[in-house]
Amino acid sequence: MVATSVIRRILIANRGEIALRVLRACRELDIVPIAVYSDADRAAPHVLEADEAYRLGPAPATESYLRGDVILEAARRARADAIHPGYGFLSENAEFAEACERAGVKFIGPPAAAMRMLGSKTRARQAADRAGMPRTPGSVQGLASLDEARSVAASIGYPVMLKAAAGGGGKGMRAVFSEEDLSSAFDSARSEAERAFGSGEVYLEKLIERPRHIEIQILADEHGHCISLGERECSVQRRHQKVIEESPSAVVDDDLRRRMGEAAVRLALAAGYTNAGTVEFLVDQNRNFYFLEVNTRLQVEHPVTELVTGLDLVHLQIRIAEGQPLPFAQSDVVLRGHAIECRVYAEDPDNGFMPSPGRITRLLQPGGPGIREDCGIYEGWVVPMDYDPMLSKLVAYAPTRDLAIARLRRALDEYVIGGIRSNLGFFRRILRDPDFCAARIDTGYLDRLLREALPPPSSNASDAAAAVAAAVFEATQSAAGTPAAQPVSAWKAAARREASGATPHP
Amino acid sequence: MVATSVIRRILIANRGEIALRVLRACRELDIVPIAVYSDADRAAPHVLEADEAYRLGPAPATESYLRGDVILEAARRARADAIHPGYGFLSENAEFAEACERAGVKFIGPPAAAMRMLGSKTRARQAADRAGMPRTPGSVQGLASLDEARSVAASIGYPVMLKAAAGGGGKGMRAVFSEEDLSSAFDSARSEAERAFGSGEVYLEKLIERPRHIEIQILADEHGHCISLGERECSVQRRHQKVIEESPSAVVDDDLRRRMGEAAVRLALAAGYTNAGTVEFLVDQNRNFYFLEVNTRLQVEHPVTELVTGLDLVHLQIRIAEGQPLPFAQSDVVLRGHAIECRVYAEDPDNGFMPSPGRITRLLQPGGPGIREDCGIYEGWVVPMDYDPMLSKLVAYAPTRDLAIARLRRALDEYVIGGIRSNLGFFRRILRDPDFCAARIDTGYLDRLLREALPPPSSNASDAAAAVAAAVFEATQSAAGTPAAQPVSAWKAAARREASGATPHP
Amino acid sequence: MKLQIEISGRSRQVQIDPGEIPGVWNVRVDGEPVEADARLLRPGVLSLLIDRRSHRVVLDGDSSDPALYLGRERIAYRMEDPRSLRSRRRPTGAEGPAVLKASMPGRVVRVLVEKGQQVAAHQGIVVIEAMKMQNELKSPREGRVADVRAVPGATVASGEILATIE
Amino acid sequence: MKLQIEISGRSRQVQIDPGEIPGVWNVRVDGEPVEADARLLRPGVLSLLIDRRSHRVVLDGDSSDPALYLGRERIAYRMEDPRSLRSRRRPTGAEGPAVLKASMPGRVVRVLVEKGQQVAAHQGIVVIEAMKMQNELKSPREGRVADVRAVPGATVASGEILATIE
Repeated sequence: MVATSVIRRILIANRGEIALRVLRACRELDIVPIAVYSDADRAAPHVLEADEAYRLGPAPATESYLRGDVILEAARRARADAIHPGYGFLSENAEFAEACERAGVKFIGPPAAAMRMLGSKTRARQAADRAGMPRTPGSVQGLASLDEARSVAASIGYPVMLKAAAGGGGKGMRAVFSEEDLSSAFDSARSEAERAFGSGEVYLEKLIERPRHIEIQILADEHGHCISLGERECSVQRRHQKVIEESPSAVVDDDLRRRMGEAAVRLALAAGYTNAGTVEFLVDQNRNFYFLEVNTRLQVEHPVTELVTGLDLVHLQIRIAEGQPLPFAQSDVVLRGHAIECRVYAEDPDNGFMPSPGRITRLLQPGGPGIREDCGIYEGWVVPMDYDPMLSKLVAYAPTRDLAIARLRRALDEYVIGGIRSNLGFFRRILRDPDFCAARIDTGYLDRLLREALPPPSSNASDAAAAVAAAVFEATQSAAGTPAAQPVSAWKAAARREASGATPHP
Repeated sequence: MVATSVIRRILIANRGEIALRVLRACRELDIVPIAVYSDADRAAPHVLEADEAYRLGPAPATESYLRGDVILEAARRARADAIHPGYGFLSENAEFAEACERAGVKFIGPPAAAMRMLGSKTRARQAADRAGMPRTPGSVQGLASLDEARSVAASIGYPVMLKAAAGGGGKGMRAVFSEEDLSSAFDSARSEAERAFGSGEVYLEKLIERPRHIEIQILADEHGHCISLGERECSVQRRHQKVIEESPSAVVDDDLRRRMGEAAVRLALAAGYTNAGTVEFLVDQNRNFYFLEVNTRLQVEHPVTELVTGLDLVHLQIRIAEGQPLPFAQSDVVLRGHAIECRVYAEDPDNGFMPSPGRITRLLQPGGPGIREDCGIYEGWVVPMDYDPMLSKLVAYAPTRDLAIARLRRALDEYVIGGIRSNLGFFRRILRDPDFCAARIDTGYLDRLLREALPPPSSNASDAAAAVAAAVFEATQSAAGTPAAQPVSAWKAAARREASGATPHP
Repeated sequence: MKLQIEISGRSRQVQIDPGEIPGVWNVRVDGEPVEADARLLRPGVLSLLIDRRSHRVVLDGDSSDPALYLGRERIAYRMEDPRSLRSRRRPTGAEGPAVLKASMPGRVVRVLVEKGQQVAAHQGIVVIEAMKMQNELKSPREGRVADVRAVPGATVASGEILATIE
Repeated sequence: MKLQIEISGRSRQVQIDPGEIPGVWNVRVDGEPVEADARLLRPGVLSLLIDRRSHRVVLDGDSSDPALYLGRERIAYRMEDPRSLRSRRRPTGAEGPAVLKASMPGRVVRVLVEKGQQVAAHQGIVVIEAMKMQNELKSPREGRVADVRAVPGATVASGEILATIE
């Protein structure tokens, strides 16, 4: 038996919306939430809302949120019982998980051994084979040479996909459609993987045409129970990065859901996995599914699963980490309704999706029925340039997919983020696209949409109303003695202050 | 058969959070939402978010939101197909419903005849008898004289309750514990009813001791189908006004829910009721239920039902008004999880719950998992003194009642409304009260709590932190040349502007 | 700068000066040094770290009645000008004329007395209404109505003087 | 007051004067009268009613690049000073020196050229990074590096000049 031990103080080793997400779960369970922050994040919302906050170091992640030793020192000073890593940063770092255990602090996630087995894509493919899971044809080990790549590709047939074993985010990935392209693709995939992950190990698999990316959420306690919580459809991607996620998937019926769920649970049990995790699959046009990889942590897109199952995954993560058994069985898990999530980023879709850090001068947030926002910003916050561009996750829940889309459109229309550019308008476009609305999506869907011509710009009537509005701003504000807009870009001013060694907030 | 006719434009004959609630439902169903406003509400959020907006008249409700003729004229000019009355104002006015039908505008609510039958409490008691529903012993008609009151009271036994037939909000209501008190109670109840409702008709019923107020939500289409959507527990009341509502109730099991639901449906069908409605009951300490009254409209507290059923009542109201049949059957209605709602008011619990209109100088709103806010305010909005003090409805949803309470506490702690006083702190107190947490509540619960001593004020450590914070505000703002707080109460300034004939917003 | 701040009935002396790092202040409360790192997020909203404890502070009230929210808790305070401590005005006692102030912002519905009229203690003087609630303001003592400022239909602010009884 | 506002490539003349009712303006757009009722809810946020159509307007951008959100739609505009119309600066053409501007706010990661160096068109000049995305800025044309202002590690604003090629 596993001993249970109550967790009273959790250090949250993350920032942004996920740090707030975990912080809220702590409050709800009467656990003291402890924040850590870099110099860029002193005024960040997760610091504002925490009970205690510890400085880690300068802005770059390598000097702050990736410094496991500094984080453990903060945990010691804060007398934290446990560390929640969120996603990204140290969340899939087996060495850090081990260091936590050595320091007597519970790491809220799977054991380091399970993380190692499933964290490498080639080792995970081997584990999938042992668990009798379908996977794409191809190698289950790193390719030693171009010759080996040639022979594997020839045996499974083109097109094939080269992938980095340590990969993520589409880095070190190349689609190869014929043998003559293999050599250069092999070299570039290897060097990109080497640069991005410190390991040039690549493997090769059959390319599934127009696949859907569908993943299964699992939860495993430390008593050998593991259950699956339905699927998430994550096919709407840009450059292999998820943009919109939903649950359930339009192509997954009860039978397929059961089979994918059972396969995921089998793999997790075989790997000695505990806590929350996600098994990702590709699903082809004939609804065959193929194992893709495992994410050994909470996912960005976990809210859609929470909305359709009615459960709270972070609560359950914490209870599992305390050694408690899962409080329900597989048969208790029922999906109801439909949930869709948008990842709201500080990026400019009209300018090649360039990052758009800077001060949020104005923020109007959506609300009302069926809207959940997991937000990491506030009006006045200067979004730092040092971390990923995620601002917020906007999620809609409704009885049906059509109504969830309608609700999300409504919420997006209420939402205004001023001062920086965001991808809100891009979501409005996707959510009005006939293919998306009919769930005719696969992992190439969004790139195809982006090649289409943009919808026409503003109408003449809008332009006239805008002219009147601009005139009113000018008239009221010149009367008040201040110019219509801030005299200098808030961002520029902030950047200058930072460049001169001062912090963005006086 | 009822002909269906698509609704494309809805005039929302209301203001505040409910106007926004209906407006959002319109957007989600691709219906054009049209707002109306009084002079006090030109800058109100429901005007800001609508597609079109029509002025009704001066601030007093009798000159604006209660002017059915002016509203119908606006509907005509706006080419509205339908009018949604929200709650309050004209929502239970049978003459207005009839005037709408005459004008060829669909009134989204029950037919005038059903409204009339169920709107009067005495007639509703007669209807309940015909439908074979349990009700409290007592009269089913207005009392003609004190003698009649004496004889009814004698036959059912003291204590008894005098109530106004046209009543609501606790007006014209008197508990009478012995015959000697009956005479003065009879006179004062009659005159209060006369003043409040223009009708002095009162009736008398057996007083149920420590009752719970539990109500059943029903939905009836125009094809003769009626279903019930579980119960709401509304026992937490101050002066007969609901303060907190939840679903499900801790004392209602499946059998009681089924029996109360069947009784409510029977009454609705007997009255020819259509659209959304609520049948209110008292439940005594032995879980016997007694018919109380019917609310022939959408209730303030409908969100808790939406959260546990996963349905959208306003969507369904509109579909029913279009003549569509209910899209599901009674057996499809399943309650999942627990929802609790707080009615956030502009009132000062530390000063006898005095109203607190004025400018909202600062607004920090809660969010994240399981939180729904139906809000009618924004930062900068001047809450007018002319209407009820409701600012927002904060609702938490979670798998269990305990977690819903914990979540609501968490959300209340995130919530700051600055510039005016609100009852947020009062909710924090209730949600930490052992009796509330154990669901030991009845309609007298809150008055008992209010007689208890207040919890101790701020600690020494808080005071020191507050002193530092005050000093920082002073130091930063005197440096910037502006005083720490606004030089004059924003409210006072607004009030002066208004007194001088100008509108609160320049 | 040196400030005298009254909180919960107790006066505290706060010495506050900007530190070397912007946002970090040198603070002494009643002579005791306090490590305070305070960032203004936007006007009236402060993130305050004191010895690693994090506080969200929101300014409330106005200069005549200042308060702040420290997390969820509302704390009223009074900034005392050390030079004018002695000249602080006392609240009007029973000896002088008694003033009747509006207990809430609202609209005057009825004025129940006239200037010069003799009134009893607790006699109704003015009825004001706000948010569907009527509130009858009663005379604090027996006396003569020296002045009635309330005018039916007029808007009044909370604390505004409606009548004087002498 | 009379304003010249450029929107969607078209210049409009707007005459705007306060009306009798506060918030109601007398407006003419290109000479045509428009019934406009505009209330400032807080700085930069406007409720605008034009002929009973309701618009939520939020000011965005800054004075060098003004824009507003009309509902969900972002509309850039330019306030033209009628007196300075003729003196408007033209964008730098191909004839003069070409400037290389930052395409996003970020940090300079690498500078790939030196002052005085000869470069080809599309040759990489500077790499900037923000939010985990690196962006290599390339020379707009063949020429000589006249000036390099970018310094590795420095923070740059969007549109800031990083180098000049002549």
